[in-house]
Amino acid sequence: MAEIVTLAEAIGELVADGDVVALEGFTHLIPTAAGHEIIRQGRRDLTLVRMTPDIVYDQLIGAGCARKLVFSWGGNPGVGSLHRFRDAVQHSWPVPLEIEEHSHAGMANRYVAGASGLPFAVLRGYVGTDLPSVTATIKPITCPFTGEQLTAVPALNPDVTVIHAQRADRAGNVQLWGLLGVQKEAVLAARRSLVTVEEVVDELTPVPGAIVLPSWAVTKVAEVPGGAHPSYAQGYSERDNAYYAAWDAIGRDREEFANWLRQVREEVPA
Amino acid sequence: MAEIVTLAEAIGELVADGDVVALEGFTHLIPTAAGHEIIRQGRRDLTLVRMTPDIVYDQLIGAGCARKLVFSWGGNPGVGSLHRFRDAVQHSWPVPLEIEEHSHAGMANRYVAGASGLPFAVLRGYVGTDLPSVTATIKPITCPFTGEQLTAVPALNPDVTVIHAQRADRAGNVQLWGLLGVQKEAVLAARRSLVTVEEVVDELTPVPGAIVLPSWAVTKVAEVPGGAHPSYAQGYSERDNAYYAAWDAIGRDREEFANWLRQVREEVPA
Amino acid sequence: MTHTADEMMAIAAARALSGRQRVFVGIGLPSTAANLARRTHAPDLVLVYESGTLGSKPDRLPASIGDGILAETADAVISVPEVFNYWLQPGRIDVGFLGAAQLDRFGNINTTVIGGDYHHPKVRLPGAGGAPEIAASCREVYVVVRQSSRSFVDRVDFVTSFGHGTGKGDRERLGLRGAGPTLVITDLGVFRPDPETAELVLTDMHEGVTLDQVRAATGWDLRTAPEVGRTPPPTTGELAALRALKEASR
Amino acid sequence: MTHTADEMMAIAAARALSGRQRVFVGIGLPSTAANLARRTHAPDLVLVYESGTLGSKPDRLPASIGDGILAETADAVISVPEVFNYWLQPGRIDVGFLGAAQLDRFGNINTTVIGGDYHHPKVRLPGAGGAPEIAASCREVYVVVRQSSRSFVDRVDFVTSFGHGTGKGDRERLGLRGAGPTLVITDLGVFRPDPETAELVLTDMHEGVTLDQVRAATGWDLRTAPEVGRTPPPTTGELAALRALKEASR
Repeated sequence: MAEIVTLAEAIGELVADGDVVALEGFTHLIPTAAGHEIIRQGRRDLTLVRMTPDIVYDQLIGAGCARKLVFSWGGNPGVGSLHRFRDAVQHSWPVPLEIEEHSHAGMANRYVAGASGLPFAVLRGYVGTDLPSVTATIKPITCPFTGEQLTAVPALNPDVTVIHAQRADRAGNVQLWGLLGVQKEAVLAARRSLVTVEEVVDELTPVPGAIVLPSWAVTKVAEVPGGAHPSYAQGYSERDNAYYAAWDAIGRDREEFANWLRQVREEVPA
Repeated sequence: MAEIVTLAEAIGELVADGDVVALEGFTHLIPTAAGHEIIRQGRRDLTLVRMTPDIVYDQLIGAGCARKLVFSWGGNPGVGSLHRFRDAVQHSWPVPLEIEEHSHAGMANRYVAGASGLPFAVLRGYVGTDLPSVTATIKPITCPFTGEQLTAVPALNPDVTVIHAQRADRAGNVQLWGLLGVQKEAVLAARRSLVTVEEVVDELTPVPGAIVLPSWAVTKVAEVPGGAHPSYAQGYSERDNAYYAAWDAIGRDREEFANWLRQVREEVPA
Repeated sequence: MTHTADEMMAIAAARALSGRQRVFVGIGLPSTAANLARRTHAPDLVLVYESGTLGSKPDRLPASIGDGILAETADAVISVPEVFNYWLQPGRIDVGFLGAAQLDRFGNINTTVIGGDYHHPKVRLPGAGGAPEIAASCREVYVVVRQSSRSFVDRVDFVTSFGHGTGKGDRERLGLRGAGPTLVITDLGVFRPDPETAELVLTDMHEGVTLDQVRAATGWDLRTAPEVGRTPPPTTGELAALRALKEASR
Repeated sequence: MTHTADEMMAIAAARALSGRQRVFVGIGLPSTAANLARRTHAPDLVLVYESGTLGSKPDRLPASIGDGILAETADAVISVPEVFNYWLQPGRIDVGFLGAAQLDRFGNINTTVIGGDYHHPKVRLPGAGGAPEIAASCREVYVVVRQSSRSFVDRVDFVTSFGHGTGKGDRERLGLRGAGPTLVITDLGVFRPDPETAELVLTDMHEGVTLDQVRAATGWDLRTAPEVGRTPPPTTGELAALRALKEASR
């Protein structure tokens, strides 16, 4: 049974220094508010996992929360680079950042394996690319029936996965719709999970295209309206494209970023 | 683009003697009418594939259409045995029936591999059972990261998959809801596919829990109202439990079955 | 109220479930018992069916594993591959609730063939269905089966679903993560694996059943627990609930 | 109407798509071109986005790969694992439409690192995203990229997505099933792999572009097709449609 708590309580109880943490969301439903709370609580040495690290990961990296990033595409979508990410990779600022780099297909299948209780997944992937030469978690595997060679990647099983969803009911059942990304797999692959939601409602009325994560598959739920900003929650909010554009200047400059960080640290958590 | 045709045309064009044919449906949405049309068109030497062969497979086997059955649970659900299936396995009547026997998890994953363009799937399955000693398509596989031993099963890629769904639009996009079984995977794993539908409509309005198979992933669509009888189509019909019970006496007796067969062969196809 | 042996069996099986357990429910006797439990002392049970429903809350017994009522009353409806891969395989289910055509002294289950050999069986049964992986992956397995010397055998003719193999330690050696069959409920009594040997021993007898009766319906030299208990007879409430459930299902 | 080089590139890229082709669309230039094609001569194109949409029909350019309009106008919305496993990997997609930071003479794509070595790059790019498997599994790959001697290089610093490797036959040897890059469209012209060597050769130049210009913007000793064609300039209709699409997206 998912327990309904505040965001501060949830992060405090679920995320520890050194954890492997996935904040998933594929453009839609990115759990940004939870990322800010991790910054406020000053977590360190996290291994951050995400297919598409964007602004909130740039912020976590810039704040010095991470020692490693596992990912397949890191950028400010539609805008450009993640400057805090680049600064960490290229200049170890504020701390060195190790990277483990995959493709989307590889990362998606790593979550699928994790959700399925398997140690690895098989795909037609990476063949001919330079990725296997820099990433140890890509290996060949041979089909025992045809002899064909394919690619294996190990399961991802984060200590904690955080996602954002539209709604939960008071029992902690979670409902989300629109682009679903890899969120279900990321939650099911994790040892513990937090879902921040736009609202907690009495009843989850059916919505076309919606999926439900039963309460017993989620550790904690926190009501955080707007918790996906600047991304969006279909049916609740629009993507704040201006924020993505504005982040470029903030992220580009260490001092601008320090100002931003000071503000976030002073915010009262949701 | 799925072509909308009559059932007789669809079976005539898609199913050839000797084909590997899957008529899928997990209690719900079983494409029975399509099976009857295969009987009427006198197909022979089919390899029939299905997780849960029930009455329609008993009928196809009794009619002598099949030389092999690939399955994981064969019975008349809630009633008892499939007598035509038993007669074929135990007495080679009307023709011998080879069997390839799996578990549900294995069959489901074989379809998943087939739909995914992979030659095999990996699961935690069959361990300790006698199934690997009688089924050649179950082999061990070792995780290249952990060294753990798991089980591999080869992909299923039927020549033709047939499913029944609630609706299609005039462009051939297919919509189904309720229990979805393994139908999407079975269609995507197949070289050719037929979907019989309760009705062809102008527009597929959204339905909670529904999935859509795009027209370009389906070969042919045929409008066959009631085509899942005696199973059901959620929102259109109820399961005919009396028919399942009545089948026991028909299937049990070769002469009764012959009468049934004569009737089906004389029916005008939908 | 008087009751039948089948009713006692269903009620004893229902009593084995409690709280918020997640139960992977086979059709037939297990489904009857799980739904009875949900309607009586364990309203928060989470029923999972292999047709792809999580948290089904039917108000009658489903006529089949794919009865529409299972989908209509579920918290979530998912595909069959997903129920096996994302929900069963990783060990998310507390109890796998299975039936059996044959069960042996080490809790191995046969639902494949009886007599003869595999290719020329005396009786061809339906086959494995979901059971091999349910038996492998649930934290515990409860088996509910009508007992006779034909169904309760020394060694199953075919291991469809692995119980304790040939004894204690076999599951660990094979890397199976669930505990396997920890409870067997029949129309005569209740059996549990001996902690030392994993052999099924009689731990309780239902009301009116004698040890001789149980021995006669067991195909091996049955051992009993140091103290064999008596199953409390069905309460009026339990019987009424069971009969109402069955009545609603006609 | 006069037009910019970027407009010519988008229009030339759009023209490459036709009929009911299933197109796996990268964000940016490919998305602009694919949507333009759908709005002009190829209304039946099926646009697939890696965020999990099949058959998106946006009436403006999506601001990101996960713009809500892609889901709202799609025939089906699916999970990200499903889009890669069930739809891309088996070869159901006709054209993979990709951008590139660096592209080399054999159509290999780099979107990972430029300069230095992998661990100490001069420029850290976003990485692979969906591209490696799009390049591997689509029947053909079209690349659309702004051309300069920095982006059009003899050999990419890092092979993020495999094109033709070091020449003809490499894809077959690696067991890749798609044909790889068959068309490259830039702001200067159009390039196709030589049928004998798989080296990219210039086959068309856009209006007003000179061969010297193209050579200056190519980081290797460029070969040209026996006859280099001229891209027909944008029609009034094409330009108007492109500008309307961009206007609607502000």
